Amino acid sequence: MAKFNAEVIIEGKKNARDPEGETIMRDLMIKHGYDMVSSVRSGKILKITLEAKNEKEAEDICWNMVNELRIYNPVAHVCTIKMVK
Amino acid sequence: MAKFNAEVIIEGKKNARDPEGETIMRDLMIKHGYDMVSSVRSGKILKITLEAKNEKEAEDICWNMVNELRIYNPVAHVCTIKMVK
Amino acid sequence: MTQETVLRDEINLTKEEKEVVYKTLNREPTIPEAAMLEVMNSEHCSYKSSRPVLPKLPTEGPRVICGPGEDAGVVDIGDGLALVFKLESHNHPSALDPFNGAATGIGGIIRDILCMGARPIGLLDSFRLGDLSDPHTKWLLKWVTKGVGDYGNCVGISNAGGDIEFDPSFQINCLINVGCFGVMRKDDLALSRATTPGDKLILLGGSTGRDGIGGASFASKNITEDSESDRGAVQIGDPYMKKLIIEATLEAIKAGVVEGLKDLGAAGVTCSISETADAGGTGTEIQLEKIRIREDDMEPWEILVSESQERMFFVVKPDNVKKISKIFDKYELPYEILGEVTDTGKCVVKYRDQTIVDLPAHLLTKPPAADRKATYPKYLNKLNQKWLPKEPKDNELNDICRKIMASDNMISREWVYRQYDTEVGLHSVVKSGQADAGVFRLSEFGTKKGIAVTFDGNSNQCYLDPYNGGAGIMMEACSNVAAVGAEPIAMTDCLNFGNPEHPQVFWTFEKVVEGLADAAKALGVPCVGGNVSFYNHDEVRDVAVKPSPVIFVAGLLDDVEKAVNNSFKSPEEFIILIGDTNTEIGGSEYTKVIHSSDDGQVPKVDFANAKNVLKKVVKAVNEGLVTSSHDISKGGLFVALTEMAMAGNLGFKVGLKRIPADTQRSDIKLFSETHGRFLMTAKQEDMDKLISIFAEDEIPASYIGSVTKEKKLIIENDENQVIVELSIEDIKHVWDTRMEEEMEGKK
Amino acid sequence: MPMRVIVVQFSGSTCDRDLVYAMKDVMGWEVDLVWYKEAQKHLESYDAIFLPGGFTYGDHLRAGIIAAYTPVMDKVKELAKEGFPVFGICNGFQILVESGLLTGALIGNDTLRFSCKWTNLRVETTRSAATNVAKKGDIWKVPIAHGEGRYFLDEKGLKELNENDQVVWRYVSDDGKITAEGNPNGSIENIAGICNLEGNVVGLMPHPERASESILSPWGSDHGKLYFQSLENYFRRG
Ligand SMILES: Nc1ncnc2c1ncn2[C@@H]1O[C@H](COP(=O)(O)OP(=O)(O)O)[C@@H](O)[C@H]1O
Ligand SMILES: [Mg+2]
Repeated sequence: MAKFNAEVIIEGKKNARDPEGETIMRDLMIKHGYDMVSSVRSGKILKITLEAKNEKEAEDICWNMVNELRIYNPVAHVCTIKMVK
Repeated sequence: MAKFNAEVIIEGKKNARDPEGETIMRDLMIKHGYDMVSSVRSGKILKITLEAKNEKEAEDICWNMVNELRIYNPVAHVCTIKMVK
Repeated sequence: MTQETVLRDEINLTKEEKEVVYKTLNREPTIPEAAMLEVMNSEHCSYKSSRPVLPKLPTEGPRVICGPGEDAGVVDIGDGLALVFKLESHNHPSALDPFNGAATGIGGIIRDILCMGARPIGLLDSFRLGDLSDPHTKWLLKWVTKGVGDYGNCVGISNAGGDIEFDPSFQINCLINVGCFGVMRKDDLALSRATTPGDKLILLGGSTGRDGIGGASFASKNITEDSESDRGAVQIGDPYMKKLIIEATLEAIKAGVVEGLKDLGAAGVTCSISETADAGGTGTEIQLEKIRIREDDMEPWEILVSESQERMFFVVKPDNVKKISKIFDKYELPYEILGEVTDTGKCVVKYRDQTIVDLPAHLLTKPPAADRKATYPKYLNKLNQKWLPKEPKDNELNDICRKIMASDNMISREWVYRQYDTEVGLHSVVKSGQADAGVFRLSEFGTKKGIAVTFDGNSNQCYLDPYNGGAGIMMEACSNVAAVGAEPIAMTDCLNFGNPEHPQVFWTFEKVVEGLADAAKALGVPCVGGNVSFYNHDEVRDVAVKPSPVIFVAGLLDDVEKAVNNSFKSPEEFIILIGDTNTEIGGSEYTKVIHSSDDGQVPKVDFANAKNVLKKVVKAVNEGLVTSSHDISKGGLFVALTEMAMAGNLGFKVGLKRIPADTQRSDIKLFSETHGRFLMTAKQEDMDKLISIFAEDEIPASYIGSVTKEKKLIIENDENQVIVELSIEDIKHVWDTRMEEEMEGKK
Repeated sequence: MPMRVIVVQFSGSTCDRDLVYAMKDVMGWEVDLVWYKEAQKHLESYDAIFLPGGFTYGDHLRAGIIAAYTPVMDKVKELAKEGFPVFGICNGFQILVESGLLTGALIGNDTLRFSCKWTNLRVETTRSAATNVAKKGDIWKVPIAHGEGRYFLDEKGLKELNENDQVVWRYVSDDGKITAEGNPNGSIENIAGICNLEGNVVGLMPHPERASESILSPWGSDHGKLYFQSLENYFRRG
């Protein structure tokens, strides 16, 4: 068994408004000079450390977990998982 | 000019408590059988799309932006910025 | 002991403090002992500067059950019930990390109430910040509000009020004070003491980490840069765990299994094991490795002084340990038995079979006081108390009124208190923003009585005239609770000042305390506790904060249904002004906002009549003769009238001619901040009775005008000419929205 | 016979005692407040199950999610599917959504802030157990207190919700209109409370228990009582 690190990112679906991202965009515009920024989306990240036989298994466990425990609400969120070193 | 995507991650300092991560791990994951999980840290993520001459410039703009808007408080948080494809 | 010790010149104590330590011990302290002594001798824990001054405050009264010296004041409110309340500062942590600083401030003050055995039911908060338009101020305000809100909302304790002042002296070193109150059956009173040797010492709650460790001076030299950044990590509050601790603690008290109870705040475990031993006349012995630590490499001294949040310390009879563990287990709260009470008078700490601490408890709890010098501050010489501004022309008054209503210190605080749950608990009858004081009913505790609570401060007046400023805030806070119909019964204070080693600062401290004390005596309102925060000094600009006492006054209503708020109720009702108006505009909003001046006479409390006025106000409200009531304070008569009109969505027409005053100047009648004045509205048929209540004591009660249906503010001068005519809607719009616009970046 | 109901007390519940007070002291019902670990044994013996408001588990991850995964909720779900009446207020509504008993999601307010204020609720249907003494279009003054109360559902889901008459309350402005100004948190179509298809599971973000006595209301109203009276009526009729 070895330790693995996973990053679970939960963000709003494209069709749900993201007031936080919008506010940051607005603040940027007020502060000027940031018109190169075309979008800001906010989300939540969980950094998880877990034991598994290998990376593949670790990732599978994470996917099972986020689905089974509704770490994200599929009505409103999308979820991605990245294994990191 | 080209489009770049950046991920800004804001989390608590390494040794600071993270009651949210602790609760998610203890009351949700472990109680539902995911006892291979040994740590959960919660944080915030901003996904930014912006135009810049090159990746280096894009990253610099993001750093300026998070500092100027005080997106994080260096006393309490660490902030990392990753350029992604 | 075979422990490594700390040399005399390595320990950060004053000469006198060292003297006491070495004389008592007759040896060099060990490293953990030195750390414990340093923290317990700190200003924050030892009150070394303030201790000689605080006894000026009156602390006795028939209702007082616990005065200063316990974690919170306790007063008898009848029906077998007691009110517990306390106020505390969290200034320095909040200036650096406003969110966690304010949140853990709330966490700490809740613990103070809980550890007396009471269920905390209400919170108050006071902010002192730089100018609102400043970006740094906005950043602080945004996050302290969120800190107070997130913590209080999550533990389910309702907000009952607070106050905010904006002034450039708080630009960097902001002041964040928080208060909490709770109610309990008198029999449930729990004290922070360990009276019986053999009783067990239990630590409940969160694990212990390096949070809030200042870094003892002798130890810091060995620390590499890397560890420095992790050390003294900011304290993170955990309101969810706090909620469970509250329920578990109250359940344990109810089950009768708690002998002594102490919260862990400043100085953590050190404070708990020494104060409970000293107060109980016993000793304590603990096994340090029993404490759950969060970081493997913590040194024993760090564990002893850590200020990690969400921990409580219990003294329990051996026979009851099983019962109390069952309660803790129900809430899945971790705990451990650290050791037990002894009869040695000492605090002994063992670690891996070695004794690492062996100190007399009183050496920790009763360090020597410091002898501070006080000298008259130079800046006061420059002030001219006789100064009066040039009288404005009548046609300038509309503008002046508008400016005052839109100023930082006048505008609505709704943006802040909307973020607080003001309803949870079903207690709040008069809510934040509805009156001078918050009113809570106590039906949950089986009585129809009510509690009125208020925070008050006036840093500007305390700066310009510390004595009268101090007396003034006491009068004003008591007026706040009287205005809603409650008799003021006790107060607790939080004294925020600069560096006490600066004699001119210390002088202002002494004068403020004298002013508070004299007013408290005149009003018959005892001080049952408090807190002192020194060293509020902005190093960068080298300025101290203005002297900023904040006081928390609690009042009692016999029948909570009699409480009134400050909104006009219906047109045609009469407006009555209680009290005389004097030419007292020093430190007033008018002087500050319109004339940018520090000159003028700061309002003085009329000690001889103060108590009577309040008594009569309370009587008038309780006899049901008034439909609304408001005390006159910041901004004077004009602001008080306007606030009542805006709250009721009605107008008024008032004549200045009928105002008893020592002047004929309209501006002074409108904006003077003379204490002991109230505005009340009454139905025509109740007028005679109302006026006669005040006439008994020769207190002026003057009819000055009426409420109008037309939503206009109309004020006539002594010649019955209209000098102010404004639309309520216009004024209200700016007053309502300015803070939100500033905070939401719409400005 | 008075109503007999159970209020499930979760770890970190904050409005549990308030709800008990409103139903017991104001309404005169028999109410048991039961710790979640013990609650599942007794649920069926009551007339209805209440999930109280406030917070649970510190609202970590998302309000209501951790409570939704407690064993007692497995039992609640079973009973609800058999038609047993289940009511969620505020956090209770969030738990109902997170446990799949009600559709949609409750996400962070569009103000980005926690908000405690009195709102106007317009009764959209009297079919639900919690509105049957009201008239359609009635306006109740009831306060909210939440940070995550923005109701969200995709278009298809919304269409069904509306067609099936499952929207029970909407936030409206003082004059009874569905406007942005009357919407305190950005909820889609101003939705404040919904029920399931059968009508036996009802969730509401605002707190009727805080609006059941005139002394607690700035308006001197007690509209929250209508919520409880509706339930009484529903049960009396059987
Ligand atoms: N300004 C003050 N006026 C009156 N009593 C005070 C004042 N400051 C502190 N005290 C009292 O001194 C005691 C110690 O205060 P403190 O160390 O703040 O207690 P704790 O750390 O438990 O909150 C308390 O009982 C407090 O009420
Ligand atoms: Mg304390």
